[in-house]
Amino acid sequence: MNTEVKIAGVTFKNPVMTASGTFGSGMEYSDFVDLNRLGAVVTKGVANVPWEGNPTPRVAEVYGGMLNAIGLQNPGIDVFIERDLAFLKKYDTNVIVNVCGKTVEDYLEVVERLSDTSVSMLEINVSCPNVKEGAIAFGQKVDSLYDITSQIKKKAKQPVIMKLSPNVTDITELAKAAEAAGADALSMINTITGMKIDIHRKKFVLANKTGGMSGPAVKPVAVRMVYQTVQAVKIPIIGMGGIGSAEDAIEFLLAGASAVAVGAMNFVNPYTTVEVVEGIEAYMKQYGIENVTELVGAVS
Amino acid sequence: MNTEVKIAGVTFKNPVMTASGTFGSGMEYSDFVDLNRLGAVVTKGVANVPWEGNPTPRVAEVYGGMLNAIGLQNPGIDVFIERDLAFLKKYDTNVIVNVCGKTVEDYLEVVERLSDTSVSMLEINVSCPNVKEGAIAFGQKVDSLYDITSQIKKKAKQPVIMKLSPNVTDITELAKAAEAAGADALSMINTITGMKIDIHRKKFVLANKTGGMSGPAVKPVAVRMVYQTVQAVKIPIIGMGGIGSAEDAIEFLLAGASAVAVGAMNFVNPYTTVEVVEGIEAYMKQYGIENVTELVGAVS
Amino acid sequence: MAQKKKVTATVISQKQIGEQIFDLWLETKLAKDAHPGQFVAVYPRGGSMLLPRPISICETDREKNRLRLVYRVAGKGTAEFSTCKAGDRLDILGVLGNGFPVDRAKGKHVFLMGGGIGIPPMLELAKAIGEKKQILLGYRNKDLFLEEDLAEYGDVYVATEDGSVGTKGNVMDIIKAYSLHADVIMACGPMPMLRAIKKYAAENGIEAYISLEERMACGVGACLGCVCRTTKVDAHSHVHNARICTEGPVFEAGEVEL
Amino acid sequence: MAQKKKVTATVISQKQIGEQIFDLWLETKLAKDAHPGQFVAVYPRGGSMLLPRPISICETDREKNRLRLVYRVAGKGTAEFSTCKAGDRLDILGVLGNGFPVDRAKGKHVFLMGGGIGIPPMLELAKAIGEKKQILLGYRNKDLFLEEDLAEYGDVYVATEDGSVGTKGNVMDIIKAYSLHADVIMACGPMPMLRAIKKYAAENGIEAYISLEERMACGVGACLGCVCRTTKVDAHSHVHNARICTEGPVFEAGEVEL
Ligand SMILES: Cc1cc2nc3c(=O)[nH]c(=O)nc-3n(C[C@H](O)[C@H](O)[C@H](O)COP(=O)(O)OP(=O)(O)OC[C@H]3O[C@@H](n4cnc5c(N)ncnc54)[C@H](O)[C@@H]3O)c2cc1C
Ligand SMILES: Cc1cc2nc3c(=O)[nH]c(=O)nc-3n(C[C@H](O)[C@H](O)[C@H](O)COP(=O)(O)OP(=O)(O)OC[C@H]3O[C@@H](n4cnc5c(N)ncnc54)[C@H](O)[C@@H]3O)c2cc1C
Ligand SMILES: Cc1cc2nc3c(=O)[nH]c(=O)nc-3n(C[C@H](O)[C@H](O)[C@H](O)COP(=O)(O)O)c2cc1C
Ligand SMILES: Cc1cc2nc3c(=O)[nH]c(=O)nc-3n(C[C@H](O)[C@H](O)[C@H](O)COP(=O)(O)O)c2cc1C
Ligand code: FES
Ligand code: FES
Repeated sequence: MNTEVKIAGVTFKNPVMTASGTFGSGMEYSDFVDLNRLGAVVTKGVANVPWEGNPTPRVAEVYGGMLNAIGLQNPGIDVFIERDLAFLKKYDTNVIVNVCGKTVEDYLEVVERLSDTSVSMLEINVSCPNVKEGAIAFGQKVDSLYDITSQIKKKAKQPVIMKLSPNVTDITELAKAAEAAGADALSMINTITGMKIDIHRKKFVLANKTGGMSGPAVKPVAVRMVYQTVQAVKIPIIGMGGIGSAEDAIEFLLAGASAVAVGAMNFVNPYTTVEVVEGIEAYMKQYGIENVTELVGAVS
Repeated sequence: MNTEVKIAGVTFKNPVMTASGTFGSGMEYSDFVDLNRLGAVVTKGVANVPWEGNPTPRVAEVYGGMLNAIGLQNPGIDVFIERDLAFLKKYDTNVIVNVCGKTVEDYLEVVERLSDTSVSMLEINVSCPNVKEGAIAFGQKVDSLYDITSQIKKKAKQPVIMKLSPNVTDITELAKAAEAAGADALSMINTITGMKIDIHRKKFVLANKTGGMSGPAVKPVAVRMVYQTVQAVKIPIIGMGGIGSAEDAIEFLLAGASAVAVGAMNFVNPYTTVEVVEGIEAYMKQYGIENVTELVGAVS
Repeated sequence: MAQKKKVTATVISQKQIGEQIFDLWLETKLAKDAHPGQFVAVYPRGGSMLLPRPISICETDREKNRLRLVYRVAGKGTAEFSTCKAGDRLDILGVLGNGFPVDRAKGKHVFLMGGGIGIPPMLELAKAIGEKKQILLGYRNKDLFLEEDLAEYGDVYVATEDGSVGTKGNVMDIIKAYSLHADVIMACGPMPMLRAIKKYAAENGIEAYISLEERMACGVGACLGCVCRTTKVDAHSHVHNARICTEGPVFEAGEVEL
Repeated sequence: MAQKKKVTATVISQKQIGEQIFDLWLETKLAKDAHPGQFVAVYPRGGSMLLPRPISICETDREKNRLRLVYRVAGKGTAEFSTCKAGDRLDILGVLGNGFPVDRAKGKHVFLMGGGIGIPPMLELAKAIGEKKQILLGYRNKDLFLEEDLAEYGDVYVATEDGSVGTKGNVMDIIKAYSLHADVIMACGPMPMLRAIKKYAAENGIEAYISLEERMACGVGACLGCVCRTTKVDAHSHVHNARICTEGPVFEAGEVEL
């Protein structure tokens, strides 16, 4: 049985990754999960300089999921390389760094700083709904997405994953723009913008008013977008949105995702990632599937 | 205590309606609910001629909600007026007719046929994701939405509600176009396009592949869109998406909706609509609120 | 027809009577309104599953206000039901749909045909039909259920797919094997079986009533989720679709396309 | 620090000990690792609520592997917990956070100050601190809880907002009323109380440790949901934010902005 997948020339021992921002730098979950078991650890978004993020409350529970408005708090690329990358190097897994910025230059600076590190891929976050500048502004318009993608591709030494926002009319248009600009892969979906109001205090529950929704509640939207995008582009897709079990992960693979990531469900069950790896193996065994790649896009 | 609201000159005894397509023509739930207790009954979408709808399976359960791909099956405007409107006339409640079509002419024909009936308002469905022609095609582009809205406004004898799709990058752009074209009110949200795959059969669960997601899982997205749109337009908004309790309904009112509609949760609890009416009254009593309109947009 | 209601029923007893097959007795006033072939919809508890699961009425005890449901664990909802113990409470919606036309059996020679998890509704039906009747049951293997209950009300014939008990094959093979004849058929079971019955009934000029299944949301005719194709324009929908939850689940075989 | 785990605990007993206040004993191996001021996160059952609820450790019985949680019903999750009966199972994540620095009490005169639902963690803390200590408790009204348990470990002073028992007012009013003095304060309670303590400690040169609350998602430092503002750049985050679930929930009052 072979669970290996290849994305943009990078080999992953299995198609299960962590979703950016939900797994810290890996350290936080190493009490629960052997990081060597994962296809990749995708880190929290990192910028050229430290970011404070948004005021609290930053998280809220919603039916079947949660809202977050962390606002990309991060210690900046220097500390990240020195401390977090150093920690992750000890493990036999791919490291994918999620990159954020307020301006194109911010992104480029991070990309360049990472060029001589051992990270396997870069994931460019142009889809965070929780910061005013940058991020989602780049990810909702075809032109600006094309532009930032091609600029990053010029500098990047590692393959580039563009992380797409679901808060768009037609995600395939954005996907095609990223592909045309040279993106090596896509990841989707980032969070869907939502809001929660405390009816007794008549106040927004989040200090930021809106937050990004994730968790099982968004899975059908994510699966649909992955499926639609697979029909529209040739580059591989990393699927995420509500994955909490091997069944969920397999749904994304069948829809056409080459790999998957576990996000908010880590908070619900810190063992989720490894359970997904084991569950995919069990499913392959049950149905006599030799290569996990046979599942990719196999829905009909 | 006064629960009356006014929308485009029409008076509703309370702000609680049914969401189109989830309450049949009212008859189906009259075993459970006294229709006289409702602000309005909003009927299933009706076209100029009978529509067969999509093949089955047409519905699927998802985490905290459901997908539907009914495809606007309806008996056509003649039977609708003769049978369904005749039934609804017996009740002391407003009737809002949801109108669908494949071409602008289809819509106009239905609008004209309803002009000499007693219906209180028309709700124009330009946001159904489950039919290939018409519907959502009109609702995702500013130009076509403007166009269809102004053509309908020219013929309509009753106030016109444009029902907006959440499957867009910026719902306020669409809302502004509808307002500019003369819409009297907006309703939102219609369903969010989703997909479910049966991993054991490797098949789409719905015959239509995709379906519209609704239920509690979509509420945060709906509340956010209502809030954003209230900031962008002056016309009143009817809010819906996942409402299953008075608490949910009040969240929409606080976000700025002038009225609310109960959709998929009717299927979960057929008494929901009346329980929402009673729950809003209880909340008003608890907090000493005289007029339900005081709640509208009162979040801060 | 009795008014539909959503009520909270109390579990009287539950036992496993086959591989993944459970036998559940509920106490609820709905029992009084239930007719053979009708169904109730049972709500899962806990919030991630919202829609009620349609389950046919297997048997009623009107005096004690009891309803018997026999079901197979097919997914998460039924798996959850299978954990219920005496005293637990379950919300149910009912009574739904139109049952079998028991009257049509008057003075006729009747087959009741049940395949797999289509067998349960045959029990209440067998009790309701006074006529002499032959009860044809199809199972996968020797893991039979309800055949003893049914034997009290007619002559039971069993077929198993693997041939481990009775006739090898399905209910149609029983007809052949024993050269049985009927004027009226009432049946519930998997689609291939219903297709075979429809064909057999048409070819032999037999009146046949079959119970259909489809994914449901509302269960009460409002959502138009659960339709089947009809041969003629349906009186309610005005298209070639009838709602299984409302016009069905039992249809005259000739009325529907399978 | 002990390894964090998600485990299934068994409910030993639960009783209501005040208006909306519940006293829950769980059996779990986590009890062995628990220190005063640390917390566990309790998962609601059923699928609509997913995130675990942080609850402070009120008391441990290490020999019997038991953990005591005392909580107020504040919403849907805690309402659900309050229905648990002996034998039920609850998933919990723990042990989380850094507790009170018990060592800092050595040879010092200590106040333990608890307000409302901030009182529970004071019990395990009172047991852990050998020194003579004064325990200042603030309640809304005469509906007291845990004050008898606490009285075994120190001198208990009570304040109530409505004045129905003890000093009228809050824990700060007790200090005034009895002219009490301390070298070290350890406290948990509502934000206004913590602000008052921070100010009082700063003005009087007292070392103060306070336990903070914030909405949490992961509970283990991964999501950055639960931060508080710090006066200096935090060593982990490299900005003026510290994670309450990981660097806290207990902070030296001077380190944080309230
Ligand atoms: C009129 C009618 C009567 C029925 N009577 C019985 C009975 O007496 N005994 C019995 O064991 N089963 C019966 N079924 C089938 C039963 O409804 C399904 O097995 C059950 O809904 C599966 O639910 P689940 O949550 O376990 O499966 P899941 O697959 O997890 O369910 C997901 C969704 O699909 C729906 N669904 C799945 N399978 C079916 C199906 N076959 N038919 C309709 N909806 C389905 C569920 O209701 C739910 O909404 C009947 C179905 C219908 C329509
Ligand atoms: C470190 C820490 C220790 C705590 N110790 C105790 C204790 O010993 N006893 C006790 O009664 N309460 C304690 N709380 C508060 C307790 O966590 C909340 O009352 C509880 O989470 C409310 O959950 P709910 O589902 O009932 O309320 P809901 O309002 O329905 O919860 C919705 C969401 O908001 C979160 N939330 C709501 N209120 C709070 C809050 N005050 N703090 C953090 N998250 C909140 C919930 O965890 C949940 O994710 C503690 C909080 C923290 C952070
Ligand atoms: C608390 C939190 C923080 C997140 N931070 C980031 C981030 O820094 N960069 C990013 O690209 N996505 C971020 N995301 C989005 C996730 O990586 C993922 O795309 C999304 O949550 C959907 O997956 P899920 O439903 O499994 O959580 C964050 C999500 C959560 C819940
Ligand atoms: C089964 C079903 C059928 C629907 N049919 C229509 C329709 O005919 N016209 C329309 O405008 N919206 C239709 N809708 C959308 C609802 O009116 C509503 O906008 C949506 O479901 C969100 O509300 P909810 O989450 O409360 O269901 C339908 C929804 C469902 C679930
Ligand atoms: S299930 Fe809704 S119409 Fe039948
Ligand atoms: S709750 Fe996630 S960092 Fe504290």
